[in-house]
Amino acid sequence: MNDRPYSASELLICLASRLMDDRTTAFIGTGIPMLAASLAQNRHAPDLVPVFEFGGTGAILEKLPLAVGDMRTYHRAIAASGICDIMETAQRGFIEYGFLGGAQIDRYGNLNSTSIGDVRRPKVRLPGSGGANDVGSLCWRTIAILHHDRRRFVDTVDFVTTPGFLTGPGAREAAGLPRDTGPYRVVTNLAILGFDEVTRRMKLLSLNPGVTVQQVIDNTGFELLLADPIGHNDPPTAEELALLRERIDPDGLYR
Amino acid sequence: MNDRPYSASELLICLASRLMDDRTTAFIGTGIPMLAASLAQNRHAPDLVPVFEFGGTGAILEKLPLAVGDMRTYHRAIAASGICDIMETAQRGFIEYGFLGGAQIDRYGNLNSTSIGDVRRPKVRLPGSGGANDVGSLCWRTIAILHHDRRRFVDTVDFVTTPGFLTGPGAREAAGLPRDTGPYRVVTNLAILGFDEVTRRMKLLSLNPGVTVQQVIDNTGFELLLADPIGHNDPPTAEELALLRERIDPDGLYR
Amino acid sequence: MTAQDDGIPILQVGEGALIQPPDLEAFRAFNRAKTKALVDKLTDERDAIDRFVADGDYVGFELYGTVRCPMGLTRALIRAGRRRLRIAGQGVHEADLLLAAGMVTDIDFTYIGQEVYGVSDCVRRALESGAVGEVVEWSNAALSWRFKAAAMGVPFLPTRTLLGTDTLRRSAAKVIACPFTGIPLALLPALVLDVGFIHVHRADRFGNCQIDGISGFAVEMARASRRLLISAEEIVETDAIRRQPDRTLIPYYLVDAVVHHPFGSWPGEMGGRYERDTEHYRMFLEWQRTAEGAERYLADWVHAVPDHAALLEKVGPEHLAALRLDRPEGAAR
Amino acid sequence: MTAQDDGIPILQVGEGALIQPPDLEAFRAFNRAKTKALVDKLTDERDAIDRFVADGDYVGFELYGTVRCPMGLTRALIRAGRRRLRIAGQGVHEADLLLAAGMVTDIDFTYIGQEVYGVSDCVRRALESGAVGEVVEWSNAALSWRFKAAAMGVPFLPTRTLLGTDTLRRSAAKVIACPFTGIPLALLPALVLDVGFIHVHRADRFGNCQIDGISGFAVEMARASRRLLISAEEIVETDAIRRQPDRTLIPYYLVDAVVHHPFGSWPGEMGGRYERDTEHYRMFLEWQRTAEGAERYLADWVHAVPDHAALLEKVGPEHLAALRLDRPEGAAR
Repeated sequence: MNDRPYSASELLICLASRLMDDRTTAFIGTGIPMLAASLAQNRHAPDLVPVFEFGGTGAILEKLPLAVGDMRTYHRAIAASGICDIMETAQRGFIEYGFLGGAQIDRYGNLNSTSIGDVRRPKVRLPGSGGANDVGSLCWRTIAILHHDRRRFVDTVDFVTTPGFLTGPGAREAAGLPRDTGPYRVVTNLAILGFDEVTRRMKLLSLNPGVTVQQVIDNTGFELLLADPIGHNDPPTAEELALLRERIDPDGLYR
Repeated sequence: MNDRPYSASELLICLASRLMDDRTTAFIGTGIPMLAASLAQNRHAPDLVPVFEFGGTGAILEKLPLAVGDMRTYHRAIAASGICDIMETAQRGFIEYGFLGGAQIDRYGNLNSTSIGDVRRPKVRLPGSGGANDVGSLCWRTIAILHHDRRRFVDTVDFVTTPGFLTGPGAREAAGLPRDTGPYRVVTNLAILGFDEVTRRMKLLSLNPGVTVQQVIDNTGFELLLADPIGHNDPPTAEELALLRERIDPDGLYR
Repeated sequence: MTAQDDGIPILQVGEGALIQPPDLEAFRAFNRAKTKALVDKLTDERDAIDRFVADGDYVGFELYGTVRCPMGLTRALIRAGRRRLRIAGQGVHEADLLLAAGMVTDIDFTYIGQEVYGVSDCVRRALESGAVGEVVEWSNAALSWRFKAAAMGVPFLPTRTLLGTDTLRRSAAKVIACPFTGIPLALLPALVLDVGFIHVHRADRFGNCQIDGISGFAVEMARASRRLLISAEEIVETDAIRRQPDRTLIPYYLVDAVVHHPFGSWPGEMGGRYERDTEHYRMFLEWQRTAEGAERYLADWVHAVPDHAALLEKVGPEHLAALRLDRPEGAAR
Repeated sequence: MTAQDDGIPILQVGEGALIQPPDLEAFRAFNRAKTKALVDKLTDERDAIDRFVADGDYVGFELYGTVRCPMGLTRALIRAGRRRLRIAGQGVHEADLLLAAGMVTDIDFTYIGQEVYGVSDCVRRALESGAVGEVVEWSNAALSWRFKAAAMGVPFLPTRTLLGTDTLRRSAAKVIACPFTGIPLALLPALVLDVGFIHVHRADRFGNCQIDGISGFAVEMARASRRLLISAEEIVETDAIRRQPDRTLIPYYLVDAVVHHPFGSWPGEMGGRYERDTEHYRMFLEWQRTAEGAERYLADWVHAVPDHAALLEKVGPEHLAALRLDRPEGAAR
């Protein structure tokens, strides 16, 4: 994408940011979600309420946090409490969105961030759930952000760290997870994907600039449903890029 | 007791106060326990840690509290938290003593502060457990303070609001109450009573000034065990009375 | 796998009614629909009661006795004439007035009395006559932990209180054998309030609240309430909240209405601000001994004035000024 | 009585080991024996570790990542050469160092990584080689709630997380049907630490602690620890505690030792005091890629100096001064 005036990260940030509605609560993890949340607050969602798992609620993201517990996560915040209060707030149904990452995702949006290979003797030991399982269990709608390739978009994840729709329709409810919750969007360097209301399977919704349907299919290790019609995602606007580069991350920490 | 230079309340306060060891934690309820705790802090137990159920821990009882939640319960305190924190601290085993009152008590130290007559259509509806059941369940040793007569010291309490030894040896443990907890002393206008280690039944330990064993028996509605020998409680000292009247309750709020 | 992995025995079931059965899914859906926007919620007491309290609601009050009670809101609730309320009987002085006004049908009871002054005659009349329907027994910790269960978003909490007593028998708790340790535990069902009433030291107009000194069960009850009405001694700018976010015990999104009520706990006390009006409280205790006296109290001190501001005028500025504290206790500002 | 009053079905039992089984009665007896007196607990880091940490202990660290971590105490623990530790794997940077030093046999795991910088090679080497025995999976909320259960003095807490996943399958949780609502719940066993390590903004010499800004899981972990070691940026007079008792998150009677460690979270940050030393942290990340590099890091930055004060000298006063913040964030003092 060298011919484009924006980086792959910048595109992901802008796509994620546009999914953040004003006046909603969103669990923000380290990295791209932090930039996306800051961009949203600066642009279309001044009343976005960022929630950080170790206690920050409603911070003004003037300075970019470097970690989910750092002091910028409660900079001029509404409240600075602790992880139990935050997770219980999610458990009571107050947190609308949750942003997640992962090493693998399957057609039902289940995410693996625990291990590649058998967890008892892993080929690659990954950092573990952290708050991901909780975000995926307790928020209303989760949005995963991943790099799109066949190593990551797999038929079966090696370990279900974080629940998507588990084995399909009704499985979350049967397991006891809160009603009407689950994966909402997957944002990748190629496209934005959603989930079919009936089958709960992943569905291609809209393509990033210059990307074809076939490219998405080729980089996905399971059969994708296709929206009809398939939309097209706008590239980052000049305004978005200016905000990102000049105000939000002037030092290029995340570029 | 008009021929004595102290009131019945002052005697109860002094007897209760002397039971408060220095450097221990004690749940303090409204009334006599507050005066007793203040007297103890001023005399023999400067490091007594008074604990009040709605959040005060380690207050300096310079001014007498009027209620278990009032601002004097956290005057220059170590901590001011809330009822859940306090009750959980007791549940974890940190609170040694708990002071209790009640309308009725039986031989096993079970207390009634809920109703006289059937609770579903009470002859007298009493104020209810409040924190009493919790104090009686979760502290290590409870000390009841009551007026001594046959209406109060009864064969069977109308309602077990707060657990004593329930139906006798092993009953607390069988019910699931924490191990090694239970009634420790009963302080009355006639005597101090304890509980037999084996039978868990109430036992007369020591008499107040001028009181006979027969008087205690006559005012008790069940068969009392008798310590051998039975001791004698010292009357309030001049020092105790001076502290009470001049420093602790100069306005005579509780006289 | 151990034997108990086949199932957990239920050792006892309290015979008391579950007056407000927990429905965590409905609570989640309700909470989702509450606005997360910073909207101005400052209003007057009448509007707050009109919009957020209905006949038949299950309501609760914080704190206890005559300490930091939302008395201004309680009087507004009585003036509004709400009926058939079900209550968590832990607020004490508010509960007294509601019982005197005949507004209560069912009570989750832990303590309604006058502390050092003894039993409440309002309670005695209401309960000994059978005028109140369900009276279910709990303890202070049990009721607080029931709020905490709701605040955590779970249907119950296990505890080691109540066990072995008639209090448990007349409660709606269940006793099980712990699946990890085998010890008996009392499971307390979550208590989700239709409306919670809390009086705080300061709030901003969005509903962010700070409390000085002990927090009682404000943190838990605020989170256990579907609708939450706040009265505050002082309304502050949001900047004061954002300067000390670690002091926000109740964040705005929990709150439906904020009412400015200086002396809002009167005749009770407010930590660091004013003492209890013991003179007036003793008068109430005297009057409430008879049904006629209690009615006269409501007529003179609730219905005779249209609102809290008018009540403060009636009490008199000099009288109130004498209750003020010179030096804050507990939390220095 | 409903059908489920016959018993509660256990729907699933996690296959993970219960590394530290809860024994609430033993915890109560231990807590009873702790002194409630206001005794001076201020000591140096070596003495604190010597007296209160034993080989084989189950230990835990607060907070997370590189934020408000008790790094000075962690380095002292490594210098003291404690072995066969079992840990709650939620501290992140401390856990990294302990794994690099080969001190850990079992882990209750939720997250050990470098946040935005990705996986931890110390973790990868230890876990992919099988050098660590039991590795039991949890989530951040699950581990925090396990501390909270212990803090409440109950053997488990019911929750709605973990359900349906391999995380639950590899945990030691149990799933039951709720006896009040019928919904499946994950029961998380209480986690009582042998030793907890917490770094705070200020403490008095008795152990009363204040923290500014977010409290992470300090409140819960402090109450879940049999022994509790505190390091503090600043030692204050008890008068400062008594002036604002509502700021005491950790009361003295929980605490066994207080160590004065300015820059105690270095190379991590301390809210309102100093920023993360990103330059140093990046060096650590670079070095830890190989076992040799990790050993060299321990040799140079842990073992090469006798204590925290000497380490600060080695880091250099100018370097540290550059990390200082001019204006406090979060909680204005």
